[in-house]
Amino acid sequence: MLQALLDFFKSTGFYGLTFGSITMLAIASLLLYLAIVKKFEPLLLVPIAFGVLLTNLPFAGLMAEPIIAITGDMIHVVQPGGLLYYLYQGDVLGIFPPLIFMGVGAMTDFGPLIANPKSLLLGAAAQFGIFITFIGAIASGLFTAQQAASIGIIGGADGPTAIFLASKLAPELLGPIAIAAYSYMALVPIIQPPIMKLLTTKKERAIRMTQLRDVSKKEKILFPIIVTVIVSLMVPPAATLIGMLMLGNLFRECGVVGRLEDTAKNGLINVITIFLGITVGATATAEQFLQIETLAILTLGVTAFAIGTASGVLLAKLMNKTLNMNINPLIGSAGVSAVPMAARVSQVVGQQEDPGNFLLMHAMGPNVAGVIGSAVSAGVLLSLFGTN
Amino acid sequence: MLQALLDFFKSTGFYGLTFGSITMLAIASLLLYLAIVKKFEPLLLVPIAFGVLLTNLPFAGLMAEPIIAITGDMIHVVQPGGLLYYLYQGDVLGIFPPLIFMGVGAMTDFGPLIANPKSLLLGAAAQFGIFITFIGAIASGLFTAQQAASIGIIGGADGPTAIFLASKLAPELLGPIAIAAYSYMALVPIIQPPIMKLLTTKKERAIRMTQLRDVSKKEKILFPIIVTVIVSLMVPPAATLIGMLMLGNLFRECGVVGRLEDTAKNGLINVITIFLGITVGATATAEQFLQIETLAILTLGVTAFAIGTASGVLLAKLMNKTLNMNINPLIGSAGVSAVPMAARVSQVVGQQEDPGNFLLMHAMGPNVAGVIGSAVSAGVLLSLFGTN
Amino acid sequence: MLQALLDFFKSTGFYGLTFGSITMLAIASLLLYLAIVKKFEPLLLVPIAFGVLLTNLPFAGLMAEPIIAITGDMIHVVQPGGLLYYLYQGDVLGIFPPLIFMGVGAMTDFGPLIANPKSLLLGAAAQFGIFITFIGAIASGLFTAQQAASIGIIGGADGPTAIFLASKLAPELLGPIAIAAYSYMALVPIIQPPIMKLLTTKKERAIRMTQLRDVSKKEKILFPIIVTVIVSLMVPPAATLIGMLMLGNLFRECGVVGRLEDTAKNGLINVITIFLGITVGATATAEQFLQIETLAILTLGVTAFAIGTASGVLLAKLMNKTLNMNINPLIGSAGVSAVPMAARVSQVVGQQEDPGNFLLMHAMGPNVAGVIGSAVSAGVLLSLFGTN
Amino acid sequence: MTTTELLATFADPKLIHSLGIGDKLSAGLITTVLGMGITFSALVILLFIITWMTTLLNQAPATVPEVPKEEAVTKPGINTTANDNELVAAITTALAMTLKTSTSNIVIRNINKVDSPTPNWNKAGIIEQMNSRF
Amino acid sequence: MTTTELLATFADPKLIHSLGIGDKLSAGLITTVLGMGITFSALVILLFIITWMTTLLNQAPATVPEVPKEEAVTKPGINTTANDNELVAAITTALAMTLKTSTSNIVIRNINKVDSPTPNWNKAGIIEQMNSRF
Amino acid sequence: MTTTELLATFADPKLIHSLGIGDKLSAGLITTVLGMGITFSALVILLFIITWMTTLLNQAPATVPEVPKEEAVTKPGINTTANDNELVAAITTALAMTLKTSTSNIVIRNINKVDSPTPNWNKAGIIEQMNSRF
Ligand code: NA
Ligand code: NA
Ligand code: NA
Repeated sequence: MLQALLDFFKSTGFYGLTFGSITMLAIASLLLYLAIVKKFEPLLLVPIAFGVLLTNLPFAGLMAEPIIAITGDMIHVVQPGGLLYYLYQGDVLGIFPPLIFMGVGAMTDFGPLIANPKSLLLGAAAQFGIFITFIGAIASGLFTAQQAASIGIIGGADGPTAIFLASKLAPELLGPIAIAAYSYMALVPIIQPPIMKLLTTKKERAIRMTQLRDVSKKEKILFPIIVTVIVSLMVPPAATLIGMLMLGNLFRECGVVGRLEDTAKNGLINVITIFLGITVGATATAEQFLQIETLAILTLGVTAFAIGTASGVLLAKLMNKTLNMNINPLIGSAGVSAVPMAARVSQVVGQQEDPGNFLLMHAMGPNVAGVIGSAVSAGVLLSLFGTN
Repeated sequence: MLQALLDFFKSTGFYGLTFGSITMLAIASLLLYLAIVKKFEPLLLVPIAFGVLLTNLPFAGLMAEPIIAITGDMIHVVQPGGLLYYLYQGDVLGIFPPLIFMGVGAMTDFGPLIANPKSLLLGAAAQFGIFITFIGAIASGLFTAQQAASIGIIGGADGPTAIFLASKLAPELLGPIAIAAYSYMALVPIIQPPIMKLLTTKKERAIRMTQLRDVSKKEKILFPIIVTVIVSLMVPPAATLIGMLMLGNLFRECGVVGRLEDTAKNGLINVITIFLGITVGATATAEQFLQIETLAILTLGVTAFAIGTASGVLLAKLMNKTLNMNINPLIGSAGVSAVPMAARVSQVVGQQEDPGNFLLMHAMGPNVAGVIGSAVSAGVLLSLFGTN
Repeated sequence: MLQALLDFFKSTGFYGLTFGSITMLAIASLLLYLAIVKKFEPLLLVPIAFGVLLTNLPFAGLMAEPIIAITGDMIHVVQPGGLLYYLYQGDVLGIFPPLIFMGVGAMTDFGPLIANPKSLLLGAAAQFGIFITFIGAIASGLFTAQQAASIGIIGGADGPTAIFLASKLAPELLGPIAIAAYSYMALVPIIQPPIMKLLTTKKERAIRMTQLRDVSKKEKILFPIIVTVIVSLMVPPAATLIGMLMLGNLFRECGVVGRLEDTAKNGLINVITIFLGITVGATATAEQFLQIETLAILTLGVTAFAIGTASGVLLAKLMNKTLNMNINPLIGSAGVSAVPMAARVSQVVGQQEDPGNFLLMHAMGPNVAGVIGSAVSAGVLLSLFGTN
Repeated sequence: MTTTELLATFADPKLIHSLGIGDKLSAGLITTVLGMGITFSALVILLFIITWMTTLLNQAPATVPEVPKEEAVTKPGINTTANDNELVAAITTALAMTLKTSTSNIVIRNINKVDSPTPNWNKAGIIEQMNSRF
Repeated sequence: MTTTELLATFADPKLIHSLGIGDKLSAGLITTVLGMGITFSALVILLFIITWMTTLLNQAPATVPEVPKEEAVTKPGINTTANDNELVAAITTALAMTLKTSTSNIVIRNINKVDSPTPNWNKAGIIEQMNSRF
Repeated sequence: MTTTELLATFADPKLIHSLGIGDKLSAGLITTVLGMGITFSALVILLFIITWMTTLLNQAPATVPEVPKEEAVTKPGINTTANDNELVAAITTALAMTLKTSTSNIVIRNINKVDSPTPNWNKAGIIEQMNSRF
């Protein structure tokens, strides 16, 4: 009886607790605090944090791989895997991020971008952070090119793109990369303003832009089709992300499939957000997460955000000077995506100079262009460093 | 550097564009036009058309098969497949069509059929188009029996049934068959009226039918159970389609599982419609679609619709003459299913003769009977030509 | 031709009907009657009953396993399995029950339990039925320890827990166990009152309890996190069920992820309820179900309920006497879970003594504690008798 | 070649091309006869059974259909009482909250339910949610 | 080592460690130039095509955009008639039910539709549900 | 046979039949003791921790619980300002559209928010949608 009790104690999680797993439980609690009390991207941080919690409970086995036996033409499951192992297949097989993008497309109004297509340039410039960070990661000597690319993409400020790329190039870093990406996206209102103010003059920040024209329904319908075809022809590995983003947007704009639009942007995206969040969090086990690499990723990630912000602002200034345009450079920073937070930051920083200046809609152009931009950059990285 | 650029160009989709893929992109645009501007079955044609688009973008690899390695008792994914490859498993494994049928069942009121069970005969007669087209496809010498059966089923005018059968008997023809089925279903208001007028006299078209009796809740609850048991015993391979159709209907009629009814006919069917639509479209690659067989399928498909329409009308006339009934033969054409379009066509053609004649509810009987009828015929074809 | 007709007849289900399959069809009808007319747990009994119906239609093959061929590194599907076979994977791989628990968590208010944590003791006591029944099943000589554990868990009065444990320990008994669990949960208002009255005095049944204090939002947010950590550390195999239950509850209480809460407790749980219901029913084939073991399971199951009820009531009485508390022992019976039926029974039986006595909220404490209790007991059984 | 052999050859995608056009058409005709025959048979049988069912159900319109409905409402008597009592409890609680007094000071003796078309278990929010729990 | 070889080595997780820091940084720079170059090219091409599209579409603001809209409404004439007639049917039925007379005794000659912002097929519940069926 | 051996044999579906009824019942009893023991222990530990938590949380009802709430509202100051300013922007835009004048001609100096029970980020449709984007 005593022996049985002792055996049982050895099977409890208390027996398996390590300093690492306790640290991870503390990190999970911190993330929950940020998500719930500080309201930092709660829709993703709550599931991610809970995933971190669950995966670091010793012996719980939620990410356990199944044990199978192959005899002749039969595949027999000897012992099923853990719940999160199965849900995680949606990440590693690259299924969940594009489906989230479909929902994002169904929520996104590309009107401001169509009204002012030059926003696309700002959306491109902001991806500079991705590549400079890539070089930084390479220079650190800690990472392979695949890992460095996955770290750089944090600068794209787009959760699904980061997860899509990391799951294909460096699944072993998925946890820290996803956590860094979503944390920094939540911190955009803190990271961006100092950089924006440093790089602009008072006068530039007060520039008022001409009101955006109305965009016709027909333009909005043609836009997703054109973007899909052009981007996919230029960068085929970006087709999955861009294609699904644009399919969702077509559902939204075509006006004849309201049922599908509704499902894409509500029921479906919610389910996948839950699954993706928990499983991405569940990759952050103590052994994987408590590494010097994680610290490097966190440092490089915030650098990527900063450089992206700066690049967008600087290109806007350049366009003003060389092309004689009238762009408030504050909307350049919105090109990092982090929709819609970055656009809101442009608005707020602008109004600190001139309370009557409404940059929000102008900033939405580079903001949504940044989503396309980082998907394109992800496609380039995939084609350079992917196995396909 | 130049070499790298050249290498990169070779990896772009532009390099891979062929006459075939450009043609398919044009066809995708045409389908989008029909779906969005002409409003032809947009709920399925929008996803199908977008699937055609995505699958014909060179090197995008959305339908790429995964590469796996088997070592001992481990199955290891070397390279994940494309997004649409995974979603497509729901089609080839026969999972999506029955789930769509569950939603259809939850939407369908079988009351008019229960009130006038003789509609079942008209729903059976209209399946004649399936088998005559089958013989035509065989006679063309282009097709195997399995392929001919899958082509014939287009005449059943039921998308999920056509996809279910084609995915089991002739998956290589799934794309053209699905596109033909949904296009012709959308064209029912153009295909049917001339045939209906040709085969009926002015006097017949003006026949007024006696009002349908009310159907009690109990009859409506027993109906799906009885149909499931009887049809599944008669034609076991039809059990999956009919069973799920009737389960959905039972959810609807039993009145105690409103949550499940709602999910079956909204959230679930929408998600599956998206997945099924894109992936069915994605089977229509240039190599598969731009074949003489596709032209034959399109021709045979419209023939099937025409013969089905005629058979329904003629049986209604025969019933009037031999059984001394008072059936307006215009409701016979509704037996091809294409719910509710075909029933509406009966109504409209009838009112062209006599504006005070309301055939809609009378036509709904054969219309929903046609759904059962074509599922039964599909079951017979499966049992004759399937591997099981 | 005649030969073909004869061949065809041999392929009809009529040819395959046996006494067993007819009996099962009758049982399916009985379950449908109970679900629809008697409104016994219709949300699960309607799908379960329809699953029983479908699986016992000869040759319909809805649960047919796929035939695959393995050649080198390719796995090729020679013939797809039946629809229900694929959906059933969600049961055998242990995916569906925890997801249902997530939805349950999103629906459950643990406030009454936090306000009166001593309810946890009653929730623990009621699990006694599980283990006494386990011994009974062992004593019968008919069952292995794994099967006996799966039968005992019926006394936990929690459908998902029962299905989770049975699918891991004794999948061959899943059908009868699930049917017994849900039937007895529906019969709680008939099973419990006589036992409750037998074990209590008139005076005890009239005890009025002090009103529960309000529980703050912060307590409600911390509760699911604490329960997850503590229970998972104590009994790691319970982590999946408890973790998902508490994640759903955290969605509900944290107030910042309304979208996810809504999806967890509506769209997602409904879809999974349909799939789980049909497939659990589909395991009840004539060969598996019409066995002496099924009769034993039904008898042992009701015993488990009765013992659980009694244990809860007796512990409440004991707490009154030894700890000088003021607990109405009628709320002890609610510890078996069967939320919220058992709590309602406490309320009703209490009001038969004193119509002004409102025990409902007091009984909700042990009621939801019983959910945790049976998940813990299931974890213990998994760790003793599971393969992991 | 017997009909069975013909159909077997016809159904084999690898062998069908060995058949002449005549054989193929014969097989096609047999398929059509079988297919339409079975489709008609199935739906005719359905027609008879449904007609028979509706006749049975509508024979005694005033008595038979009513019984099970009443049964459903009254048989699980404890349940109905439960619902009523819960309703009382819920209303009492609401009143108490409004009046800021303790629940136990109020006793509602009876409530006359006004029939509503929604199902019984849907009436009060809390009861609905409880019922939707499983 | 050519650029191609360098990039190939760089892209191979097993070989990258054989590269010196200088080679790695060169490869990183090439990646950056390629990456930003292609990202900019793609978005610039998009910029031109979208500008060109909007110019085309907005050239003749009064005539071109209107045409297909009208087409969509009027071309499938039978369908529109159908909708109108169904509306008539639905209203007739409702009236009949209210008046407790048979449908065939009432004829509604015409109905003036009041435009509503919802899509056409969404107007009547039954029609909507029918259309959402596939 | 030690307890460990007995339980191991008992837990093996292939070996359990080698046990006598007495051994089986002993193993069953051990299982029960272990099972109920652990179930009770787990819930008792929960009981203590929850009691301890609620004591902690409710010790200083007036000060401690309020702080983080306020913090959440005021700390990310830029964000709050953002929301207010956006609200101003949204209202200005709406007014401008009504008055058919350009937005830049109107300046709203201040808006007194009326507290509403919905979460902050849910107030304006556009802001809600933006927040629900990720
Ligand atoms: Na971006
Ligand atoms: Na049909
Ligand atoms: Na329980």
